[in-house]
Order: sequence, then C-alpha cells, then structure tokens
Amino acid sequence: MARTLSLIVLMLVLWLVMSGHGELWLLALGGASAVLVAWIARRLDSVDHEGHPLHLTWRGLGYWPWLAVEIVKANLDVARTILAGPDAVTPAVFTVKASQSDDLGRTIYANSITLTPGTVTMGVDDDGTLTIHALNAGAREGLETGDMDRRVRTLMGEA
Amino acid sequence: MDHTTLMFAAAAFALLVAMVMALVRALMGPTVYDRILAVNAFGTKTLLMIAVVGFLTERPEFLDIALVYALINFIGTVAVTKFVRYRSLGFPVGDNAEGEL
Amino acid sequence: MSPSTLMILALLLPLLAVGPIVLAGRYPNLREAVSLGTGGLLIAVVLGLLSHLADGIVPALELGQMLPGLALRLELEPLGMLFALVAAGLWPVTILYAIGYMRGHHEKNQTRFYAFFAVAISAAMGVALSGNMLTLFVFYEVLTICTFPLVTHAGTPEAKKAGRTYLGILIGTSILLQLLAIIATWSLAGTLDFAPGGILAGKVSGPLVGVLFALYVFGIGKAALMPFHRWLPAAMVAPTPVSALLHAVAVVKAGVFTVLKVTVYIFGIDLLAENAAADWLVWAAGFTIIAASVVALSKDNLKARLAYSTISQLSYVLLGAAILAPLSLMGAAIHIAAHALGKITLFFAAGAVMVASHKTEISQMAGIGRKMPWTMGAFAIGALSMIGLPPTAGFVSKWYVLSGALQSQQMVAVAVITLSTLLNAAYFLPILHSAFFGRAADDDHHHHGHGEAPLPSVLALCLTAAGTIALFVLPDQVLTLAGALLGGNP
Amino acid sequence: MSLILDTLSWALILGGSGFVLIGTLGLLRLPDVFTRLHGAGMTDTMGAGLLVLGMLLQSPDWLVAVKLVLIVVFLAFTSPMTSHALARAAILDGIKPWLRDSGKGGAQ
Amino acid sequence: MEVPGLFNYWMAIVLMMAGLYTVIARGNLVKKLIGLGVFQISVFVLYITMGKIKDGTAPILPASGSAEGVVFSNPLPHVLILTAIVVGIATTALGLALVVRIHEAFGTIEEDDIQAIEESEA
Amino acid sequence: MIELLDIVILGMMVVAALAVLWLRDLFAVAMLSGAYSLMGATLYVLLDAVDVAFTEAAVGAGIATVLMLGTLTLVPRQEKPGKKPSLAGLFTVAATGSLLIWATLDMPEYGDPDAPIHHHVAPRYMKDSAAEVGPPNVVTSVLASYRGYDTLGETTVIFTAAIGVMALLARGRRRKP
Amino acid sequence: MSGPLEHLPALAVVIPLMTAPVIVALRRPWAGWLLATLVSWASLAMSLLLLQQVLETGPFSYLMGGWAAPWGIEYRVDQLDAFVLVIVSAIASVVSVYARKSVEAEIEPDRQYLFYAMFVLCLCGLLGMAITGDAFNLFVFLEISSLSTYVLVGMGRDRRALTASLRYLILGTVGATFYVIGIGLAYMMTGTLNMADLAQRLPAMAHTSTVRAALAFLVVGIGLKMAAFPLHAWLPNAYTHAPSAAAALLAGTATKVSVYVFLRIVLGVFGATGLLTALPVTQVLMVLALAAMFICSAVAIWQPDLKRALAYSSVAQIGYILLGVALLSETGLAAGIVHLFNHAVMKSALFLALGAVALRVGSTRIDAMRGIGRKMPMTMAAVLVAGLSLIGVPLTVGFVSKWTLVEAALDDGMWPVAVLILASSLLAVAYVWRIVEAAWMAQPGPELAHVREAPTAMLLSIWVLAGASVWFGIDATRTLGVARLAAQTLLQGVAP
Amino acid sequence: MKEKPILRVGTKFLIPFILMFALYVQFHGDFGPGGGFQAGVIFASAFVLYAIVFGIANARRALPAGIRRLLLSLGVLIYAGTGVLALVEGGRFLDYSALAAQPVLGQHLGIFLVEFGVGMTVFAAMTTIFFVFASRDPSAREQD
Repeated sequence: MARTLSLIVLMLVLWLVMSGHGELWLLALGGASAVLVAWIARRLDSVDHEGHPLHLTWRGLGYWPWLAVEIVKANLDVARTILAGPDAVTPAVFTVKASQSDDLGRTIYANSITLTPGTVTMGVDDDGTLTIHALNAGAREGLETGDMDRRVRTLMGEA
Repeated sequence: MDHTTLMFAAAAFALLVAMVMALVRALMGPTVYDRILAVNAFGTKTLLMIAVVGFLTERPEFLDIALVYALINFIGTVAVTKFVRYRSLGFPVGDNAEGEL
Repeated sequence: MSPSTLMILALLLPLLAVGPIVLAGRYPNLREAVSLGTGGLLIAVVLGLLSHLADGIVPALELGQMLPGLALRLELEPLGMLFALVAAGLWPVTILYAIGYMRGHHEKNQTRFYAFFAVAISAAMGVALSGNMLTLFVFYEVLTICTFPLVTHAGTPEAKKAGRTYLGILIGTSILLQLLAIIATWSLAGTLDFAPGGILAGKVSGPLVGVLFALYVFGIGKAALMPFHRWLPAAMVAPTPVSALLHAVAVVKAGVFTVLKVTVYIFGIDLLAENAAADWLVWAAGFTIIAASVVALSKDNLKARLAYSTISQLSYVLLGAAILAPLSLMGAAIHIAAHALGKITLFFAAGAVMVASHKTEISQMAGIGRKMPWTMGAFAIGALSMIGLPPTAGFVSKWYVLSGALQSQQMVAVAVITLSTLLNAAYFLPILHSAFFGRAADDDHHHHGHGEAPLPSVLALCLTAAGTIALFVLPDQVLTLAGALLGGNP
Repeated sequence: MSLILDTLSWALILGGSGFVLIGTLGLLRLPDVFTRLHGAGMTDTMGAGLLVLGMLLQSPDWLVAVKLVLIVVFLAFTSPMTSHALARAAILDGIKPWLRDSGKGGAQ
Repeated sequence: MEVPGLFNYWMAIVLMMAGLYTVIARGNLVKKLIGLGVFQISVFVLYITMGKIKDGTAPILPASGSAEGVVFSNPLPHVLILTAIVVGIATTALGLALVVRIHEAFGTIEEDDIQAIEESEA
Repeated sequence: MIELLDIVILGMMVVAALAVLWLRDLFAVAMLSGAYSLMGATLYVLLDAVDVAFTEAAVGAGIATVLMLGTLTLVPRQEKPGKKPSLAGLFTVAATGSLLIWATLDMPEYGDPDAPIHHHVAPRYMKDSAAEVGPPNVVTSVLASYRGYDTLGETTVIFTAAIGVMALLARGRRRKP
Repeated sequence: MSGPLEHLPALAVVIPLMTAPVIVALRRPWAGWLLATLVSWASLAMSLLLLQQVLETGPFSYLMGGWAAPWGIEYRVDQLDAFVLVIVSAIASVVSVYARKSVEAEIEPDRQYLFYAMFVLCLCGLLGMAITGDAFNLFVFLEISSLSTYVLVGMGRDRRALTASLRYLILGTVGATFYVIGIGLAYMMTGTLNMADLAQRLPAMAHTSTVRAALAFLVVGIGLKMAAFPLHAWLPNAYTHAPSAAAALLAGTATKVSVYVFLRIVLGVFGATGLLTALPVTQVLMVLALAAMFICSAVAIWQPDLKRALAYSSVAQIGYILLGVALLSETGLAAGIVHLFNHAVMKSALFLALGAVALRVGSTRIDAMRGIGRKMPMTMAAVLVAGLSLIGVPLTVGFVSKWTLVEAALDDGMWPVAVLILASSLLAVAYVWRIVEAAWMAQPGPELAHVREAPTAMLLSIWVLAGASVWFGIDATRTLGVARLAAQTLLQGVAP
Repeated sequence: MKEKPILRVGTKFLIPFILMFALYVQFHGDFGPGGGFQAGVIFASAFVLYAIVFGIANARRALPAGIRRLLLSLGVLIYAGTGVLALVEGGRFLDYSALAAQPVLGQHLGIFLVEFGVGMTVFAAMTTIFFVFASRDPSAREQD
C-alpha cells in the first residue's frame, strides 16, 4: 500500500513538472490520472519491490554520481579506442560473479556495467553469473576488482 | 545568426552526419543485429535532433515529441530482439478460453 | 360496357385466366375449360369493341406514364381491331385443337403450355390495342419472351438450340434496331403516339427516313424479312399448337401488323413516298418471297415447308406496305387475316397427320388423304388460300395487293407476285396430289390402320378452313376495317 | 553570467556532438556487432548527456528543462536494457563475438 | 542556404513513386503493404510541405506573450494528415491481418505463387 | 540550417525508400520502413507540423513497425528472389511521376507566404480560434472542433480496423473438446 | 423543417455510426442482426424524408458543429445526394433482412456480430460519402466504407476471398491515396476543402498545371474505387468470394456511391473550370465506357461462376453509367443517375438470389445449377426477372436506363454510340440466357435431390428487389424525374 | 520469468511512467502537440511492452478482451454521444458551444470529451490489434 501511495505521489509530481499548468481542473485530472496509473500498475504487478524500488531512494544518492563519473571515464577510454581504429580493439568475453541476492540488485549491477561503455552484459544466469563482452580486454581487470559490485550491494543495503 | 543559434546548428550538423552514418550501417548490415543496432542508434540521434531543432527554431517546448521517440525507440528495439530471437511476439497464449472475439 | 373497360378487359382476361389454369393444373378438363371459356369471353369483348368502333368511337386510354412524358397508352383503330379479331378468334380454336393434339401426343408440362399461351394472347391483345409505339414495343417484347417457353416446350437440346435462335433473332433485332428506331423517333418527333398521316412528317427528310424505316422493318424481326427469318423454321421443333400461335394467331402477325402500323401511323405513306424510303423494301420483300418459296420447295418436312411458306407469305404484307398504294395496304391488312386463317388450317392439318400417323415428311404422306379425308380436305383449302386461288381468303388479299401494285406501276412487285403464285402452287399442289391420289408405301406397316386425328383437333381445323372460305364469301367486315385504315375510303 | 553560460553550453554541445560522432564512427568502423554496441552506447550516454546538458543551460523555462532531464534519464535507463537485449539475442542466435586472438567470428 | 522553390515537392514525388513502384512491381505481399506505407507517408510530406510558411513556426499560440508578428504555418494540412495517418495505420493493420490469413491458407505470400494456386483451382 | 536538414533528411528518405524497394530481407525492410517514418516525423518537425510528427513517430515508427514484426513472426522473412522489374509498373510510375512534376510547375514555391492556402480558410483558424474555441494549440482546435466531424470519422476508422482485424484474425472462444 | 427533423442529415449518418459500437459491445448475433436491420430501415426512412424535403425546398445544408461552411464541415443535400442516400439505404434495408439466414450459414457464430458491425459501418461510410459537402470528409467516410468492405469481403468462406480482399485493399488504398493527392493539389491552389467553395474558386486557377493534374488524379483515384474499366481488376474476385449478403450490399451500393463521388467531384467541383471540355476528359471517358460495356460483358459470358459473371457485368454496367456522364447532357446524366438506382436494384436482387442458391446448393457455378429452376422456382424466377432487367427488356428498370441513355446519345446525334449501347445489351442476353437455360431447361441431377426453396425471409428480400425492378420499370416517372432534377442541379455548375 | 531479469525489472519500473506520460499527453493536447490519438497509442504501447516482456497470456489477463471491446465501443460512443448531446441541447451536431452556458466553456468541455473518446478507442484498438497478431499461432502456417 505504501508503494502504491508513493507511486501515486510520484506520478503526481511527474504530472506537475511536465504540465506546468496550475489550474484546478488540470490538477484534478492529474490526480485522477495518477490514481488510474497506480491502479493499472497494480494490475500489471508492477508495483512491487522490483518495479517500484522505493527503498533505494536515499542510498541511490550516493551511487548514481559515482556511476556518472565512471561512465565519463569509460567514455573517454572508448572514444580513444574508436579513434585509434579497428586495429586497436581487443574484444573479450568473460564472466563475473554478481554477489547481489536478488534480481533487482543484479539488474542494477548488470545495467551499470552496460551503461559504462566498453562493457556490455550479454547474459545473466540464475546464480548471478554475468557474461560480459568488453571492447578492450583491459576492462576485465577493472570489473574483477569488484568495486562496482560492492557499491551496488551497498545500494541494495546488503553490505 | 547569433552564436547560440550557431551552436545548435553545429550540434544539428553533427547529428545529421551521425544519422547518415547510422543509416549507412543499417543498409550495410551485415547481420540483422547490426541493422537493429543501427536503427536504434538512428532513433537516438533523431530524438536528439528533435530537441536541437526545437532550440534552433526557438520553440523548444515541443520536447514531448522527443520523449515519444525515445519511448518508441525502446519498445521497438525490445520487440525486434524478441522477434528475431523467438520468432514470436507473445505466443504461446496460455490457457485463455475467452479468446478475442 | 365502356370502350375503355373493354380494352382493359381484353388485356386482362387472358392474364386472369393464367391463375385458374395453373391452379387447375391437376385437372386437365377443368384447365382446358378455363382456357376455352376465357377465349369465348375474349371474343365477346373484342366484338364489343368492334361494335363501338363501328359506331365511330375511337376508344383511347392512358395506362399511366412509364417515362416522364411518355405514357403507356391504348387506342383502338381499325388495323388493330383486325389483328385483335384474328388473335382473339383463333385462340379458342387453337385451344380446341390443342386439347386433341397435346393429349394425343402425350406432351409434358401441358399446364405451362396453356398458361403461357394465355399470356401470349394477352400480349397480342396489347400489341393490337397499343396507342403508341412504346406500348407496342413493350407488348411486342412480352410476346417474344412469353412464347419462349412454348418454343422450347420439349426441352430437348434441339429445342434449346431453337430457343436460342428464336430469342437471339427476335430480341436481338428488336433491341438493336427497333428500339433504336423508336428512340430516334422519340428524339426527333417528341411523341410516339400513333397518328394518321404519321408523326415524323415534317420532322425528318432525306435518306434518314429510309434508314429509320429500314431500322423499323428489320428491327421487327417477327415479320421475318430475310435475313432475319431463321427463327421461324427453327421454332418448328415446338408442338403444333405453338406453331399455330407463331404462324397464325399472334407472333408473326404481330410482326407484320407492327410494320403496317409503323408505315401508316409513324411515317405516313406520303412521307415515305416523298423520300422514296420504301423502294428498297419492294426489292427486299420480293427477294424474300421468292427465295423463301424456293427453299420451301426443297423441303420434304411438311412443317418446314409450311414455315418457309409463312416467311414468303409475310413478305406479301411487307410488299403491300412497301408499294405505298392505298389498295395494296388494304390488301396487306386483309392478308394478315387471310394468311392467319389459311396457315393455321395447314398447321392444324400437319399436326393432325403427325398425331394420327406419326408422319412428318411429305414423301411419307402418299395416300393419306384417303385415311384422313377431313384433315386433308381442310389442308387443301388452306393450300388454295396460300396460292391465292378462289374461293379462299388468300385470293382477296392478293388481289388487292396486286391491284395496288399495278395502280402505282410497281412492276417489280407485280412480277414477284406472279412468280410466287406459281411457286406456291408448285410446292402445295404436289402434296395434295400425292395425299389424295398417291399410294401408301408398302413398308408402312407400322402405322397403318390409323384414321383421323382426335375429334377436337379435326373440329378445329375444319372451323378454320371454313373461316378461310367465309372470308372470301363475306369479306365486307374485313374490307371495311382495312379500308378504315386509310381514312375510310378504300 | 550569460557569457559563462553560453561558453559552457558551447563546450558541452561541442563535446556532446563530438561523442555522438565518435560513437557513430564506432558503429561504422568496429568489426562486429558486439563491438559496435559499445560505440552506440556511447552516443546514448555521453553524447546525449552532454548535448542535453548544453541545452539545459539554454532552456528558457523550467518546463523545457524538466523534459530535457526526463529525456536523458529515460535514455540512461533504457539504453543498457536495449544493449543487453541485443547482445543477448545475438549471442543466443549463435553469432560468435569477433576476437583478436581467435580471428574468428564477427561479421559473417 | 536556399532550398530551390520546389525541391521539397520533387523529393516527395520521388518518394511517392518509389513507394508506388514497390506496390506495383513487388510480388511479396508484405512488401507491397510496406510500399503502400511509403507511398502514403510521402503524400503526407507533400501536404505538410504545402502548409509550411517560410520563417513560420508551429501553429501553437505561445502560452505567454502576444502572437503579434509571429508567423504561424498553416494548421489545416496538419489536421488533414493526422487523420490520414490514422487511416494509413488502419489500412496497414487490416492488410497485414489479411496477409497472415493468406499465408495460413496458401502457404505463401508471393503473389505469383498464389496466382498459380488459384488458377490451378479454377 | 533548417534547409540543409530538410534536404539531407529528404535525401535519406529517398535512400531508405529505395532500400525498401531493393532489399529482400523483409525484416530489414520493416526496420527501414520504421526508420523511414522516423525521418518523416523529423521532417514534419522541421516543417512546423509538431502534432503530425508526434503521431507519425508513435504510429508509423512504433505501432506500424511492431505490427510488421508481428506479421513477420507468422510469415516467411525472405522475399522470393527472381522477380523481374515490371515494365508496366515502371511506365505507370513514370507517367504518374511526370504528371506530378508537371503539376508542381505552377505551384506556389516552398514556404511562399502568398500561396492561396494561407489566405483563404486557414487565417481564421489562426486569428479567431483562441477566442472561439480556446486551446492555444490551433491544430487541436481545428481537429476537435472546426473539423471535429472528420475526427469522429477518424475514430470510426480505427474502430473499424480493430474489429476488422478481430474479424479476420482473432480466435473465438475455445470450446471444450 | 424544424425540430428534430432539422438534424436529419447528421442523424442519417451518425445513427448507423453509433450502432456499430453498440453491436460490438452486445456481441450477440441476433442483437447485431436486429440492430443492423432496424438501423438500415431507419436510414431508409430518414433518406426518404430528406429526399422529400429536398424535392420540396431545393438543396439545403447542415453545418457540422455549427461552423460556417468553408471553416467547418458542411453537409450539403441536393437531389443527387438524397437520391443516392435512398439507393444505399434501401438496398441495405433489404439486404439486412436477408442477411440473417445467410450469415448464419456462412460465418462462424463467434464472428457474426462483427459481420453486422461491419455491415452497419459500411452503410455509415457510404451514406457519409453521399451526403458530405467537404472533399476531405468524403475521404474519411470513403475509408470507413472501404475498410469495412475489405473485411466483409475477407470474411468469405473460400480462401480466395482473402486474396480478393487484399487486392481490393491495395488497389483501393492506392485509389484513395490518389484521391488525397488530387484533393491536396486542388486545395493547394484554392485554400479550401469545401466542395461548393472549391467549385467557386477553381475556375480562376483552371489554367494551372496543378489544377489539371489534380483533376487527373481525382479521376484515376475515383476510377479505381468505382472499378471503372480498366481499373476494375479488384472487383470480380471481391464480389465472387464475399459472403452472399456482403456481395449483394456491395454490388448494389459500393461502386454506385463511388460513381456518385465521381459526379460530385468531376462535374460538381471541376465542372465550372471548363476543363472537362478543354481536356479530352469526356472523350476518353466515353471510349473507356464503351470498352467496358463490350469487353466486360463478353468476359462475363465465359465465366463458369455466376457470381463472377455478374461481377463482370457490374463493371460493364458502370460503363453505361459513365457513358451517360460522358455525354454531358441533362438526359445523359439523368440516364446515368437513374441507372445508379436501377442497376443497384437488379444487381442486388441477382446477388441475393445467387446467395440463396449458394446456401442451398453450396456453389454458384453454372454446372452445379442445372435444373435448379425446378427446385427453387421462386428464387430462380427472381433471377429471371432481374436478368431480363439486365438485358433491358421493357417493363423492367433496365429498359428505362437503356431508353434514356440511347435517347441522350441520339439527342446529341451520336448514332454510332446509340447503336453500340444497344449492341452491348445483346451480350447481356447471352450471359443471362446461360443462367436461364441452366436453371430452367435441364433436369435437376441427383446431387440436387435434397435442395429446397430458399428460406422465406430471403425470398422476401429477393422478391422485394425483383419486384422493385419491375415496379420502377413500369412507372419510371418518379426515379427518372428525380434523376433529371439531380442532373439539372449538377449541370448548373458545369461550364459549357 | 526468471530468464531475463534485466528487461523484467526495467519494464516494471517504466510502465507507470509511460502510462502517466500518455495521460499527460491526453490532457495537454490543448497546449502543445498531442491529444487523444497520440495518448491512446502511447498508453497502448505500455501494454505492448508488457506483452512483449511478460508474454501475451499475462497481458491478456491484465487486460481482458471484454474490457478492450468495451473501451473500443465506448470511445466511439462518447465521441458521437457528445455530438448528440450538443444536438439535444439545441445546437448542431458536435456544436460544443451548446454544451455550456458560455460557448468557450462548452467548446472546452466538448473537446475534452471527444479527445477522451478518441484516446479510449485508439488505446483499445491498438492493444486489440497487437494482441490479436501476437496471439496467432505461428505453427498454423502449414495448414491448408
């Protein structure tokens, strides 16, 4: 129920920032829409800890900026590789272990890996093994340090 | 042309070049996945282009369109990958005695 | 009863008979009684009309507009009266004959036969009473279509083929040529009402008149002018009463009647004469007369010979019209009646021979006159009428046509009539000779012992033979009517 | 203030354009679909991000700004999903990644 | 940079003809429908080009400030094309449904194969 | 700049259209037709037709492509090779095309503010719709009010298409064997 | 007229439109049938009222949404509109009565309600096309009717119905798109979409190549929709394989309304430009019409399937109508317009009757129908009557059309054309007589042993139309009178 | 379900936003690009996404055929009904000015209603079309 309520509030906020119109009529519509969306989302089983990860809000504040910096670094790296030409690439496929306990955590981890250029998660196994394709073999070491894995676990509140 | 316009013009030009290059990849293939990737990248560039054009024409309030592009691009790509992988968009349908009619 | 009511009755009576005929289908006697009774009533109605006409009344009646400005209209005039008399008079006779023939021949679908026959008579009445060309055309087409099931009565492939020819020529010519001519007339004259002296006078001139006239004459396929005569011999597959209907009662008569109507009331003989629009018809009709006679001469099948004879005889009427002389027109009108009576006798006789002896070929008929004296006697009278010898009706009509031709110096026509008379004699007299004086072939053991045909048939053919003679003896009524066609002074 | 903003947006937009171009170049030049994915991903993240940031600085009112942010967030969110889905589909379809040492796989 | 006065129209025509040719000349039914889509979209381009006024802007009145002196492009073609797009997708959907059924019924979606099957039946 | 964009996008559209014609992999063709709509939509934005662009993106690039894919799951993905170019088709296309090109010769030029269509019916929409109808988006005013009846028809069309697809393709209630 | 009747023009279209969703929501076949029937009859009543009103007061208009004409969408009702409305709704009314049995037999139960929804939508589209005064609104309703038609055709039992439907869809869409191009070009030069307004503004632009090309595109586009020869390729299969009720509805109405559109656009809108005479429009039209009459009639003779033969005959009959139009005279136009009605009546009667045969025999191939006249006498008698009408025998509507058409040709002194018109009707004799011979002049084979007469409701519908084709053939003053008025109104705007 | 957590989690997260965006587009057609039609498509696209990721069976359970059919009909009826309402109130068909005391208010209300109807029908139509296609059995292709 708390998730539903928070979803309604979130939707209403979204409405307000997109709309920019303060008339009562539109606000009422926004409220009704938010409720409708919440209802449909529940019907679609979308309002659970995966679909509406309310609990990650605060800890995320620390994770996302870190990730952004990582992304910038990786981008520069990849840009250099591309400019150097096809000969410079040394693709590699390898696996890393995701130590998060549930799918949400693994998803965040896998997506973070993909989001940083140079590495793409190609598969997630049931036991949390991620198959990674990397543009440069060097990316492997970076991941195997487990820095990101740890941070995601922190985000999930597991460590 | 004042310099802000010029700035957006430069961005638009870059995006245009990028779009052409993406289109070339889409035409060249060689695998299906190359095409999907290219069309997806093309879509991303298009949505950026819409945003830039909004600023270029000094009517930037139509960014809703760009959002729709992003959305459609995403759904399209998901549908495509699902399709090439499973050759189906949803079948089997499960035991639904009701049918559509 | 008022003339209008009588005209409506004349149209409706046969139609009204259809219902009872169909309902009485299971009881042949009742069915035929209905037909005969209606026939009697119809004769009474037509005679009633005749008396009105004699009183100088010209009954006319508008049935309602079909197209804007163009009504379905009935109007009685002498020529129509003549045709109505012929058709109405011969209907019960034909029914009488058919009672004997159809039962004797064990024909199937007799109810259908009687029903459509009645419809055909109604259509013939319509043709006779039409007050304008549109109405006439309507009934003309109805007549074509309702006789189709009669022609194909047998349902054999041969009958089907004949039906196709029948319909193809009659519908084809009427739609392609006649309808075109009618619409052109409407377009040019702005009316289609029959009027003495013609409605086209002053509206058209020059070769267009000739073209239009040709469209009419060829378009009226029922007049069987060559080359549109093929349907008539083809239709010989039908039962004999149907042949009677075609050749005598309604169909071909409707054709030549229409030609006369068109000549007199649409064009007017003056217009035709001025533009020399009918000269070609003298040649065409003359050719048809001679050619059909020659073909008839070559036919061994009796009905086929009679059919070609009809083609030839019809062209007399056309010739009479084409000469454009009042006398020959009168002759043409009389010939409608004369030929009707004569030809129906001949067909009745041929059918009677077929029913009684199952013979269809002339060469088989040697000596038959002795077995069927009444039948062959009547046949002889009919044949004389065809040749144009007294004391038969054929003589009267031929005489008038010939006089007209002489009067207007149409020597071609004179020559044709003379030659054709010889040819007619050449193809009829041998039949009579062998029938009465020939010896039956020996191998004819299969059918020997037959006598006359069933009584109703014999009765019918004797009646018509008598009529042929009566028309010669007492032609006044007919002459009056035919004379009235031209304004009252023959 | 305006000058600083403008200079900053210039820098951001040029940078974004640069990344977009480089990423697309990668899409063209890299040897197989998996490596190209990295190039495309670059456009989605850095390219789009910088460009939007540049525009953000120029946006006339906060409505536009909000939508720009929404765009970039949406892209950041969906881009890895599509990349992953694509890569996964390709690998399951039997396409072997091009590897330098084996010299096999890649574009067929 | 000047666009020649009729350039847009000409390009739209070229596009239309490419689409139309796909419809006429291609035997594959899906291809035909896609060609039809291309054809229609090109017609839309023609219409939209029609409504454009140079230096004009989208026909949406600004939320604040006056519209004085602002040139707006013609909204009517836009309205028409909105309708036409919907019609286009409706047609495409129906066409594809038919193609699916045809494939199930004939086992092929190539026009000449289907024709051969139909002729062998008739 | 806008003009350059216009030209290049139209050029790309031509390339995509020809590729649609050329390629035999229907899957690629479907993708390209999606990209084609996307380009079209971009062009509409350049030509100030934002509503149309919005719709084209959602429909042409989105739903149409997904439906195309849905069809391709059910039918073969390759076009049969060996179809000869159609002379009749070429002729038709050439004739139609030349007619259209000829038609353009008397047209008002691109963006000409003096063209008749900007002076007859449309000005009233721009001038009075705010007072008469209300919405700042004139396209909405025209769509929903001035020509609201067209839109009712449009809704009916989509309704027809939906039940049409149902009638042709949907399976009925499953009955117990 | 005031009060609720004032809104008749809108209601005549909107009521069918609103019925369709109700049918879909209810989902019951019988409810669908009932509603479809009721609504068809209601439209007929409304159309008749409209016709009466237009005859009394002359053309009038109805402004949708209350917006004045060139800005909003206008419904403009003149004699021609009202006449076409009556034709469409009358045929639909009769077919709807017939449909119940036929649909039960041909469409699986789950889908029947969709059939009725489509039926009503098709009706709505056709009515909307006939009544609207806005060129683009016409396109929208054209698509409603087209889409529903594609589905109706595609619901046929034979698998060839699917290909027929798709072919129709492709050609129909190309046609509609051509129409849109044409309207766009005309719009470009005038700035308006209202037909009356267009007609007023086009003459000033008539010299431009754009307007001329617009005319060409409109002619070709509408030509495709109305299956004008040689653009008729979609029609024969579509009519042959569509479900019986749908085939009858389409044969009677779909191409007729397209012809109406042709008249409305080419004469009504472009008439005043003088382009019809400046360009060889009428000449080309005449040649094509004559070609259609002969070629398609001849093709019809050789068809083994009667539905197909009749479909080709329909193309030929469209030729008659166009010929009347090409004469560009009042009588010619009146002939064309009255033939819209006449052909609708007789062709629908024929398709309905063949539907009954299909129901009982399972085929409409001529060799399957030997001797059927004895088994289904009433049905086949109706075929005979309607067939005679097709030939143009007097006392049938076909005669009226033919008469007027030939009269028009002769009034213009076109003797050869008149001869050709009549000659082509002889071809009709051939294909009609094939049916008559097969049905009536053969003994039924053993495979017809169990065949019975058609159900009463079907017979009733068939005979209503067959009867109408005689009734209006005997008294054509009303139909022809209206047609003449419509032609006059239409010609008022046509420049000499 | 276990198979692809990335798409699953992402989709779940995204769907409310897509739906909300669609409703925003629906109700802000007056002010910017958008309106009932676009909103309907976007709203439908959320369900399409759901169907693709979670399987058509789940999607159909969440949005049963009956509801879709009802919405499909209701949308058209709302639109046409608005027109009829105007007619009852004394205006012409679809004359929204008759809907309220002030014409502009009436227009506003009318446009809102018809856009709502359009959105509803389009949403139902798009999902129906997609679901019907996706529910088709690909193996049915060999049957004759």
